[in-house]
Amino acid sequence: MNAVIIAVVQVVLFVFLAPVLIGVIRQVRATIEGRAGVGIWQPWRDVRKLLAKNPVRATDSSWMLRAGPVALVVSSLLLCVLLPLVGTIPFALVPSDLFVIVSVMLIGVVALALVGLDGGTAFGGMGSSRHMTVAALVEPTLLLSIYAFSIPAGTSTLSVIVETRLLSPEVIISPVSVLALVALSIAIMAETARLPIDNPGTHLEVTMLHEAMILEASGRDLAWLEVGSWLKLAALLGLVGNLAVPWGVLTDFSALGLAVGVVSITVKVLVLGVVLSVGEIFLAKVRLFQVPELLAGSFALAFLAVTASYLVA
Amino acid sequence: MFENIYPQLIGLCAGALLLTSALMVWRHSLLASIRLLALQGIALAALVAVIGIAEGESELVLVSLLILSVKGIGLPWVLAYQSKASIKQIQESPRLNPTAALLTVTLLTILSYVVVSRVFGLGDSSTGHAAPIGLAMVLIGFLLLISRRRARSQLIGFLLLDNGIATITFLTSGGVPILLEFAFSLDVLLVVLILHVFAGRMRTKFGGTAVDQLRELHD
Amino acid sequence: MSGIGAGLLLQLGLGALAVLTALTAAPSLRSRAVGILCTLIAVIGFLTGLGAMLGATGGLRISIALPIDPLLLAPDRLGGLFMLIVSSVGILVSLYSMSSTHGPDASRTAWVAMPVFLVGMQLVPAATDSVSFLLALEIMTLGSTVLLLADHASRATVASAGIWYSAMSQLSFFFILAGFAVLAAASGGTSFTNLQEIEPVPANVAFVLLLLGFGGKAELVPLHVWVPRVLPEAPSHVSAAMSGAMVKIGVYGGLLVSVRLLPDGPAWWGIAIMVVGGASALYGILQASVSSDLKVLLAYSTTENMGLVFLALGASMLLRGYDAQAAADAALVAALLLAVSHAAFKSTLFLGAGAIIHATGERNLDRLGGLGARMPVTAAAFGIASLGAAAIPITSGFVAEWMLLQSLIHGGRLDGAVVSVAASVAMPLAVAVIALTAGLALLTFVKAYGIAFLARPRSTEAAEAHEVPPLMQLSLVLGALFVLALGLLPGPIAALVAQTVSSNPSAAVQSVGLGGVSLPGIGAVLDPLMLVVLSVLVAIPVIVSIIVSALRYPHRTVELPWGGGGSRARPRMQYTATSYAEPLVRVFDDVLKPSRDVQVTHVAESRYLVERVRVEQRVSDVFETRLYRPVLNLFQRYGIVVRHIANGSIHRYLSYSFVALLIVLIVVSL
Amino acid sequence: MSLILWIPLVGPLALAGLSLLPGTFALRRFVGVAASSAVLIAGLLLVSAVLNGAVPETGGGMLRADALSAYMISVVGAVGLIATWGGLSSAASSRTKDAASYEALIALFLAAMSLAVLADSIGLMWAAVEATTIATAFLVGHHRTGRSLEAAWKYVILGSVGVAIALLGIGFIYAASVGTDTPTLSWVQLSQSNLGLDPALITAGGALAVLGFATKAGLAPMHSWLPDAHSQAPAPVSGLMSGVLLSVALYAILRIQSITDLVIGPEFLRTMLSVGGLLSLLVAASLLIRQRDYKRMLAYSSIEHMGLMAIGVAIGPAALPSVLLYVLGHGLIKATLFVISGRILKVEGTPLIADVRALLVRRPGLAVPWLIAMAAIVGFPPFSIFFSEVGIIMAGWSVGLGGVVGAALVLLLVIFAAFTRLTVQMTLGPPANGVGFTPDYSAHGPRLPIILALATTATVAFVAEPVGTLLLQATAVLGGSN
Repeated sequence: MNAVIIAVVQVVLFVFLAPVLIGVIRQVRATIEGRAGVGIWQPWRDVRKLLAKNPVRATDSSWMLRAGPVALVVSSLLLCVLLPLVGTIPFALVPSDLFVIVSVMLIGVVALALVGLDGGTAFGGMGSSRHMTVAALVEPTLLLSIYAFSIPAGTSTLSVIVETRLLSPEVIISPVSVLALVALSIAIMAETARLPIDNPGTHLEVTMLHEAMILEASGRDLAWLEVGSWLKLAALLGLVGNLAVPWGVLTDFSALGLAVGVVSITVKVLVLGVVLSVGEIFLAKVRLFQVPELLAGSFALAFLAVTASYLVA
Repeated sequence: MFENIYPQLIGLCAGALLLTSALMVWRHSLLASIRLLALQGIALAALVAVIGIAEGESELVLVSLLILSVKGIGLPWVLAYQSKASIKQIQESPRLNPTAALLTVTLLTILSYVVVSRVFGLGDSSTGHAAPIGLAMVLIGFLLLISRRRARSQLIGFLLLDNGIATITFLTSGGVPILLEFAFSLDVLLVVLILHVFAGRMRTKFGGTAVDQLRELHD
Repeated sequence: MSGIGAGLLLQLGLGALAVLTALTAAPSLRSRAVGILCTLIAVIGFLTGLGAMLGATGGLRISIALPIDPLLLAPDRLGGLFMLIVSSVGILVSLYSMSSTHGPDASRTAWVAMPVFLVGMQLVPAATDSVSFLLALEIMTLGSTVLLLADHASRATVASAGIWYSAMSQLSFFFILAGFAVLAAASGGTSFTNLQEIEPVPANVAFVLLLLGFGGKAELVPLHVWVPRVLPEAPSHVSAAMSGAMVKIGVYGGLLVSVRLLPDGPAWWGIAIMVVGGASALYGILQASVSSDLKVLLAYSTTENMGLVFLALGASMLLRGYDAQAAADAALVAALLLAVSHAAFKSTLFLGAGAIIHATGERNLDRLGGLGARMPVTAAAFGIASLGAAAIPITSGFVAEWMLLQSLIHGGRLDGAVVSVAASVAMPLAVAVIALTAGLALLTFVKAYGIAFLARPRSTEAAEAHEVPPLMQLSLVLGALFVLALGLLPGPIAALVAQTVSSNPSAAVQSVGLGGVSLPGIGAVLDPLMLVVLSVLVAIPVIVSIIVSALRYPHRTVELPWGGGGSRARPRMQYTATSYAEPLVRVFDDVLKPSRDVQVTHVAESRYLVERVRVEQRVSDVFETRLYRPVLNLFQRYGIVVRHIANGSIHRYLSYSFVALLIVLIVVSL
Repeated sequence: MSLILWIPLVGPLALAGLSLLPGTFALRRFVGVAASSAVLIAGLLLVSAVLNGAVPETGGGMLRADALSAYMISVVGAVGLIATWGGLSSAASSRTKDAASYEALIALFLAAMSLAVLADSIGLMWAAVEATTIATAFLVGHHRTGRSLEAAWKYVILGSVGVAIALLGIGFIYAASVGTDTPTLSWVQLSQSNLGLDPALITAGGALAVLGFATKAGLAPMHSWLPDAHSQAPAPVSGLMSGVLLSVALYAILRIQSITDLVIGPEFLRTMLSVGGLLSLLVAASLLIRQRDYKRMLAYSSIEHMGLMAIGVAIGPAALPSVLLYVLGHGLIKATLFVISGRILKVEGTPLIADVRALLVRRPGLAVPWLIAMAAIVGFPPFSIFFSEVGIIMAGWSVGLGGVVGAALVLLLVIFAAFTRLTVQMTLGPPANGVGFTPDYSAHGPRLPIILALATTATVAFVAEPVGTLLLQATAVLGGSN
């Protein structure tokens, strides 16, 4: 029961939070770059506008163009349900198992890639191809960092991992955990199409990954695609936040704890968002064919983390 | 009286056999080889006869007569069955030059001595001493087969080899049962006849009996 | 006679009947009649296997003229499971082939070979002594070879595929034969049951030989070279049977060795199997991901899946060696689940590819596209099967890989203590390999499905495609349902499967909730149905809002909405499978060694204006070009040189004899 | 009872005489078939007698049929029947003088082989083996072309030289028996354990005899005559030679082995035969890789199989049942293959593999049996060669010849690959001239013998009773206690 409540709270919170996060990121960037910026509510307005348009679809496009966005959104929402963001009380039968979470995330990845292909233009295919390549190369880093996190807790269930870190904070600053966290963050940057892997700002075909796939989408299709990716970013930032700074997360159920949890996760996500956008200003997008090197580096970190945690511990 | 010349007789026959074999390797004229072969047959028959008399087995004497008729007279006659004029010209041009061949002969003879001494042990019996000659003849016959180009020279080699085997069997075991002896001789005779027929066909087909022109069948 | 024995006998009888029917039936009736008989054979095999898997005993004894143990066909639980797998695929394939076969595929020869192939395949897991095992194995090989060659008269490539196939199968057959011979010599009997303790040396020899043999059957690197030639050239229902069922015989062999014949071997056995499996998984999926030929892609992905199975098998052996029993059992069950799910989705995929060929005559993804609208049923089945192959949740593939990963991350340490350095390096590496494999599999099947079924047709054949006949649709749908069922109800299935290998199955896996699976020894739970429920719950508001806005703002359809900015975007300007894999080819350039040639034709007037640019890129199998070709060429050259020993000179021949005589004489006188 | 022993000798001889009589054109072409049927019937009668525990004997102990001889004589009859029946000449062609001598020689050949397996005396057996050379000499040269003449010459020279070596060996063995107080050449007496024969003599004699008979058995390095003779002889003759003549020589080796094993133990001959077998496999493998002539291909396959059998003989009692089963299976299949090859040669007019293409599309009537027989000869089940090979390999490991057997497997793989490649080149693939031909379904000769041969080999391995018992008894005859 408590699990259900927490899940509902998380979903609602993040549906509200995700566009704000994007707004914050863009606004911070604008401010630092010396532009006025459009304010943090602009994403909300965009979504509302897009939902109120008749989508234009190609005659050859199949049901994938309609179903894909829904699948993306659903997978992101599932992330919000499963991840221990506000509280660490999991469902009995679907605990927040990291492998499950990753594969749920992959559903969204696949949906997006197929939508990109369904457009029937060169751009969509290009974006989809690059997107899948990156996703494929990220996979090892992702799973290995999960592995590294799971070792101290003795399980891959995320809520347990967060609780262990809460109970014994020295784990957090152990070199193993730091390595793993860095690796995971790089992986998440890649998964959510942020710099330095992808540049969400431009529509230049040499740089586009994510944007190229949604180029053919319009109206509500586009809206859901955007919302889906925003939710994903927010949820994953929340995860990183709770792994790095687990305090404030709700472990045993109470109304107050719930409130604290909500506030703390909001703060964590937004702070991380600011950090992210500040970081992105100083980063340039790397060439597509240097992405593997980056990912190889993160993979090395993750692998070191795992083996170290065996041989050190 | 016979007992003390018996070893000499054995030695004589054996020596004759070896000598004829070596000469066959040396001489290139077909006619000469055939004559040597006849001599060898006679020597072999004599050897058998000597052993027979010594052992007192009348059966062996019969065998010696058989050998005389087949190896001494029959086969050489068959081989030489052709106008003497044409056969005189036939000169073998062996694949192995005579000196090398004769050296090989000596080596083979030594080898056969070694082998026989190991297998039979150099018993004091004079037959035991003579036995290596048989093996040497076998090997020399083989040498002729390998080194001779003409069909009928190969035939002679084959016969020499066969004589060798006969010599060994007689010297070591006093010959096999008479019935088998007949069978063996018959087989040899037939083989020689067949080869002779083939040699004839060869001459009609290829206009010559040089065996080393038979090179059509290969991989 | 026991039920099992009756079932086996019935299969043999039906097989004979089917052969006779194929020989005598009129061409018009042949496919139907023999197809039905083949389905019957598979059904009987299914029932027999089910019985054996649930623990029914009994069998069939065939005595032969040689004084060795009589052939005994008596499947144990594991054998029953594999009989089940093989015959389920058999059912699908038989149904499909009834209406798919035509022309040379439906020839008398092909239909004679089909039941032989099926029966042979279903009898291998039933064998309980090496001779009958080899017998069934060879019958299977014979049948499949004939089926493969069905189309030899129209394509010259089929014949060479046949040569490769029979040579490689013979290679693995000889390995297996030698391995069994070593075992029989060590244990004094060909029967599997009375194998007593075997001392290390012969055990190691036998293990290596059998691993090589069954690795070859299971398409593992580097014995996989026949796969990319054979599976594409064979008729699609045959490739489905080969990849879905026949390959499992290799897996069964691996399990037979590691579980039944040579349990508790040294640690390096497990590591060796893990290395081979991992290499196969990576190489297979890499080749698959860059391939543009649909059937070649599927063929290589078979190598990948089998690699994962053996990886799991090796991991379980390694863990059992460190008596991390729970993890070991989990890994073993994972291996079995991987095999089962691969049987389901890969046969469906090959049948789907067959449907595509049936509809378009095209195998080359670069000339397909837009089939989703034209062949909806095929598209749905192929899509679900692709999800399974990509190990996406609620499909069979996911559960298996999840279980494998769980066992790996928990195998490294036993109640807090690190079991060994080897394990603590092997496990992370294994996880990394699985992860990369899974990622590339994702890309591969997104490519396969997306390029073939989505977007706009890239050729007129694709544009004029139509849905296949109902019987083929039926088997496609059945296969897809298998995939979903295995994915949604893993609990009961896993529990059932665990019985066949684990002494104490309930400690290894249990079924919880709505068909969910839990690993008590590890403490991991997964309930796909709950996951589905959750996603439906969260999906409802989204769907509702979409419906609402769809009513208010209906969508417009135009020929080309944005065209990526250009108005002249033609279908052939779309991304093709080749271009889709281009980034990967660049990333893995050193492994794949692709051969590119670019032809630029300039306009006559100016060399700065280009008229046409033609790019051709070929990715050949590294092992074939670098390992097999040189050896074969060596043999060819040797074969020419060695002819001189038979140059026709009688003198030379005589001197062979003479030398032999001299040698013998010298030897005896020594 | 003991009169049966005379049937396979007298019957064929009588028929040979008949075919030489003038005015027997109509019947002449059936002489070979009749002769081999006579041998087969006699063989089956002897087998039944042996299975009832009798050991027929006659001719003052010169002729004797224990289990092994009975089995071999039936094999000779069966293979002879397949070869002669399958190669039955047309009525028209049987009017010539050649045809008469041809049939007569075939009958003579059969009689000689029967004598070889029935004789209870090494000497008589040697004479019989030599007689087979004499009988087949003109058969090999039957076509009277230059090539067949060449083949015949090589065959006779190499064959009789080899057999002469065997005679030398037999002489030694006899000498050994003279050394004891009972000079004899009889198997039965020589293979008594308490005879006290001189080991050195038996070693030399056995070695030389085996070397000599290895020539007739087509074992390397004495094999050189075989490919030429088999490729030039008329198809039925090739079938007979490859199918049984080689096996008869192998039978002689088996008998010699049973003598030497008692005196000097198995090791010496085991080494010799293993070397010979491996050499044969090597030669076959090497020359099959780039083989150009399909009859030579079959000949080298015979060398391969004889090599494997020799390894089986080297392994000893554990493998002997497999070897004997092998003799039957290989005989029948190889006879079938040679018969079909003769038909292909007749209709295609070329012995070259490169010139025979897409046979399966153009002439299914020939290609289908050809392919089935090929599958059988490379050892696919259910044909009995599969069981023989498996049995030999397994037995080899159990007696510690793992190295030899392993090497044999490697060579067998090469042979298999080469064989498959050549067969596929001949039969499969699209026809060169595309369309414009009608598939030729006729078998160009009697179908029944081919079907019989294939059916027999496919089923015989599963007939545990009486075949299994017979094989066991035959092994026991050779002092095997398996």
